[in-house]
Amino acid sequence: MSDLRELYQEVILDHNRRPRNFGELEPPCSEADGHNPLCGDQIRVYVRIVDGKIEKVMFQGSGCAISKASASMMTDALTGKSVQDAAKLFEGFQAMVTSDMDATVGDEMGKLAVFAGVREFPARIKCASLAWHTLQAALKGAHEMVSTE
Amino acid sequence: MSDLRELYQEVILDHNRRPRNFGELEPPCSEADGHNPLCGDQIRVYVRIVDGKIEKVMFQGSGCAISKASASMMTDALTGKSVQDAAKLFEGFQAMVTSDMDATVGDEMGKLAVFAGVREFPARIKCASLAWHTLQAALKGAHEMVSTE
Amino acid sequence: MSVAQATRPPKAPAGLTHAELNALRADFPMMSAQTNGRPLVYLDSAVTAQKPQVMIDAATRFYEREYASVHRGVYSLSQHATDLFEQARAKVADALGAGKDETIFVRGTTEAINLVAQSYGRSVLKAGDEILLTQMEHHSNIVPWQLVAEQTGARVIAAPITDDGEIDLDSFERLLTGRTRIVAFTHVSNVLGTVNPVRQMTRMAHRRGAVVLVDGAQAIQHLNVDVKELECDFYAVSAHKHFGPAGIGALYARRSILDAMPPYHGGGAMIRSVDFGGSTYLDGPARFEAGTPHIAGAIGWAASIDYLETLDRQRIAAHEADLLGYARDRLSEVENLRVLGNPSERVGAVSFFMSNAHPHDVGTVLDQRGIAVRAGHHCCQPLMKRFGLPATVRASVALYNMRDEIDALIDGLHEVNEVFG
Amino acid sequence: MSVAQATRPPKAPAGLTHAELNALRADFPMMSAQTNGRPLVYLDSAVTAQKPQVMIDAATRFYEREYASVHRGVYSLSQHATDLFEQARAKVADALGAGKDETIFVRGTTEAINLVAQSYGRSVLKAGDEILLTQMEHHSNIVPWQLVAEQTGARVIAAPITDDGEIDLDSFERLLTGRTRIVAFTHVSNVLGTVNPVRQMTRMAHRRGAVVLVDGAQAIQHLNVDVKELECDFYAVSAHKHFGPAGIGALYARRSILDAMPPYHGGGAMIRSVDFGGSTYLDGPARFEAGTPHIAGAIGWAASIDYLETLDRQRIAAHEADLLGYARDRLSEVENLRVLGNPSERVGAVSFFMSNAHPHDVGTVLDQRGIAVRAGHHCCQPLMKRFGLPATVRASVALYNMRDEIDALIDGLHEVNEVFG
Ligand SMILES: Cc1ncc(COP(=O)(O)O)c(C=O)c1O
Ligand SMILES: Cc1ncc(COP(=O)(O)O)c(C=O)c1O
Repeated sequence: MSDLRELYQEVILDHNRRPRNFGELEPPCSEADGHNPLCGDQIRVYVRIVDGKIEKVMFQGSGCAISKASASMMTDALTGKSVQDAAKLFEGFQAMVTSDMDATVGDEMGKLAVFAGVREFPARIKCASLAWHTLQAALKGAHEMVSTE
Repeated sequence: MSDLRELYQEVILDHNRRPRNFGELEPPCSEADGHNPLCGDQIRVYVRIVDGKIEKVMFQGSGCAISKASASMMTDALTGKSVQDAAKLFEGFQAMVTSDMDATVGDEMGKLAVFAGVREFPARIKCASLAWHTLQAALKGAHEMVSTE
Repeated sequence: MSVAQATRPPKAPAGLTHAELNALRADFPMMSAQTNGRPLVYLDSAVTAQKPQVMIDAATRFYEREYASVHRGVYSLSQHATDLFEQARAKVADALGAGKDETIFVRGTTEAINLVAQSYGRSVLKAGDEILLTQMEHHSNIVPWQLVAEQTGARVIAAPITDDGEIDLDSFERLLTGRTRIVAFTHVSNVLGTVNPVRQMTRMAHRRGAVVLVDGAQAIQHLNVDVKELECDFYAVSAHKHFGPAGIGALYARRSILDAMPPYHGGGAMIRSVDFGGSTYLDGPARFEAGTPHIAGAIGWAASIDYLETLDRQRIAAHEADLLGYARDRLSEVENLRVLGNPSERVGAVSFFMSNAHPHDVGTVLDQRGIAVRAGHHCCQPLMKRFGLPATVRASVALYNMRDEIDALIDGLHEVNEVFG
Repeated sequence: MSVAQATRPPKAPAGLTHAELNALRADFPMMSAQTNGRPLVYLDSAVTAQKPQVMIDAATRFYEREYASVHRGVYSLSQHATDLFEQARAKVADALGAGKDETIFVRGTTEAINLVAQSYGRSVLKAGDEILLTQMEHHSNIVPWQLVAEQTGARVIAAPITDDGEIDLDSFERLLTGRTRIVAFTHVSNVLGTVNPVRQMTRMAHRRGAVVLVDGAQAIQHLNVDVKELECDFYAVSAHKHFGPAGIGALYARRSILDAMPPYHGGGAMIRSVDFGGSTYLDGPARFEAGTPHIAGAIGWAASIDYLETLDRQRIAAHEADLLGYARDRLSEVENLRVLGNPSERVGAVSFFMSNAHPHDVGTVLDQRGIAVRAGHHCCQPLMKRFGLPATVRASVALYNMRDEIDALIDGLHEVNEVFG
């Protein structure tokens, strides 16, 4: 039960219920589709870059609380960031959710640190990182299909 | 060793070395091919029926001592027999090689009784009966391929 | 095993007593396994069934004391292995009501259907021909047909199902036309538990001259299968859903059709003769069994079948019906929960959806309590689409489950409501 | 197990000591089995290898304590099974020198070759194209090509071998033309034991733009396989010849080729999305692994590989070379006996023929003495034809055999001469 509460923290449940930046972003923008064949999660991420900065990022799709909250919080975290900073945050996020249970989480993760609880649920790591992988694909500019399986 | 001698009786070894009625029978005759895919034994049996009697039966092919001797002794046993008697002998032969080890062998089997030793070698039963199955096919008149596997 | 075959069948077949069920559970080592520090509550037998100890022991004994290949050697050890393997075939054939010369060993249901699609299907289908499926099929009974349709120019069509989760028989019959060459549908839905009226559907298809494949993956665990009574032409099963090993299954193919089918895989053990000028093939099941098979799999499966035969089928069925009915009732207590479909005949599985929590999250909450259920699309995306859902939670029961485990499930679902509000 | 990895490699790798060999034999339960009332002398490892206890135990443990399906569930038990399965893939990949994203689980070598023929072959071959094999191929590396040749109008051609039982490299090179699309040959001959110069042949084929499949069924038991060093495009193996379970094997497919290959079987676990309007497929090995796999098979195979890694490869190889050399020498003492071929590099197997006794009869005489050898065409009818024989006797050795067993074989062959005069 304590484990469960660590996974489903209030802020995650909140973003799940009321996802931010949810919907379609009008062009000009890049987009990519992400998919987790294990559970059927589907996501589309839109991103508009202006002068090397992420001006706006939005998402659409259906998925579990973890994947939806992760997508929502990602959009919050990235808006206004440079593409380089976004890449760094992506690396940090990946490292956090796949690291040892006891590893400390750096301050630079900010609110995203709530996803550290996912480490104890190996089956859910892919849910947490689906949006991030899809964003990476969108940043590459091509309309690609991404799979976490 | 005693088992082995029971399988490879002198008369079997003799027929293996000097098979009787070995070769091709000139038409008119029926023929059929037999095949044991496990060991690659190949046999062709020719039979000429005149007035419901087996006037002549011959065989060709390559195979182990048991299959060769069985074919050779079959040709000896069947020459001059009626088709009905041949069918009965076939049944008797099948029963003998597939029966319990202790079952007694009827007198009607004559010299063929030497094949009773095959009962203790389940892997070799098909060798002993290949020629007989092939003869059955030849008697049905069609040029069919018979397989004991 | 103590649930002995009753000498006099009880008047109204009752379920199992507590003591009988405990004895039966003791035959399955996984029934005393732990997960996440809790006793395992296994409600996922529709994915794969747990194994009786006797099946595990049979495979172990084979590797430790009797191991040799089959259809290869003239020595006694190999002959013995061949005998065990062929006895297993006879047992599987018997369990399906088929002849042993109509029973082909394959990896599982999926390979069985692919074999039919590629061997039978590819040789008969022409451009414009139709393959009729239903909306409730597993991907394994959809994609093989799409692949062969692409290769031949045939078309794949799906008959609709009702809101209750049953086949819409009128539409099914209407979709059967002179163009329909193959009809393939499941005996039991892996998502809804629906038991389809197989014989009726088979007769409709046969009247139109089509050949019928039945996907028996879910049926074999719960029903008395008899392919002759079902009148189908092909029937496909997996041993792992029948309390046997994974990696083996069987395809029943009516002998007259089997004989006319071209080879599937080429290789050892399926040939009569090989020559660079041209090869010839064996008759019967052997033609479709190239290469060294999963020998211990066949032997283990036979041991599971032997085990099942020590049980009283009627009372096991009554026990399973009781469990499923109980689950259905208790699920209706849970808030925010909707059960999918309401078929008049149902075995094994029940799927549901919660309006406040994604199936994946429900699965995780339950897993923390030691409860294993499946959450996802269950390899039935078209069926999910039909019901307008991305995924569902499915609980499935087998003969070793008990009411206490349903209670544990319900408690877990109440917790879902607590967490997700 | 006591034959530990040597910390310093011995200067000239010697075989095993008596004590080491006995300890090693104790790891394989079948080494103390009986047959026909005699201790089993198993000289048929080229058909299938016997199993170390650790491999049997790994499979048993999985069924008893960890059983769940893979790539299906979000619950911990299923996740754990998936981890075990994918770790096994990594281990198998490693044993082949391949990447895990280039390693497809199949039933065995036969299925691997059929998969390549049907997926890769069928998509690239056109009428007039040629598939080049050799005269020493196993039926499993002939018939799949004949089947796809029939389907596409391509032609199958075989490169000749010499009287010594080696590939005739000049002819092989000459037969490689602009029409050659696929070249498939065995790494090690299952009849002659010949080790083919794989890299040299692969380079010749690549120079002509052909793609190369190597049948590794016999090699994996005796040699250090490294597909990158061999430079081949496909490599096929069976676990059961590698001291693992029957019913599983692997296909290495170079990643760039694998990505371009169309699906093989359709079904669960290989799809990205399924819709009656059209389906899409996963990338990588998953695309070729439809349906529930032989999970315990993969896990057991990984345990065999772990076991093999505890042994000193060099000394095992020296031990095997000693056995084969000893067998070769002692066979020359036996009257009426002729050994087939005389390849400069040989592992595992030696085939012979007796002028006075059919191989089948030799097999029976030996079997009565507890000696298991293979008698027949060894699924190599074209090779038999090349040597003008209907069948041969083959003795094959693996790491657990000992000189005493070769002596037993020779005694048995003397008895054949007694019986058949
Ligand atoms: C209805 C149905 N068909 C086919 C399959 C595929 O079976 P397998 O994965 O054993 O090949 C399944 C199992 O998931 C199923 O439930
Ligand atoms: C050289 C060779 N290729 C292919 C095979 C076929 O292997 P499997 O029967 O495991 O598919 C064998 C084994 O008999 C073999 O020796």
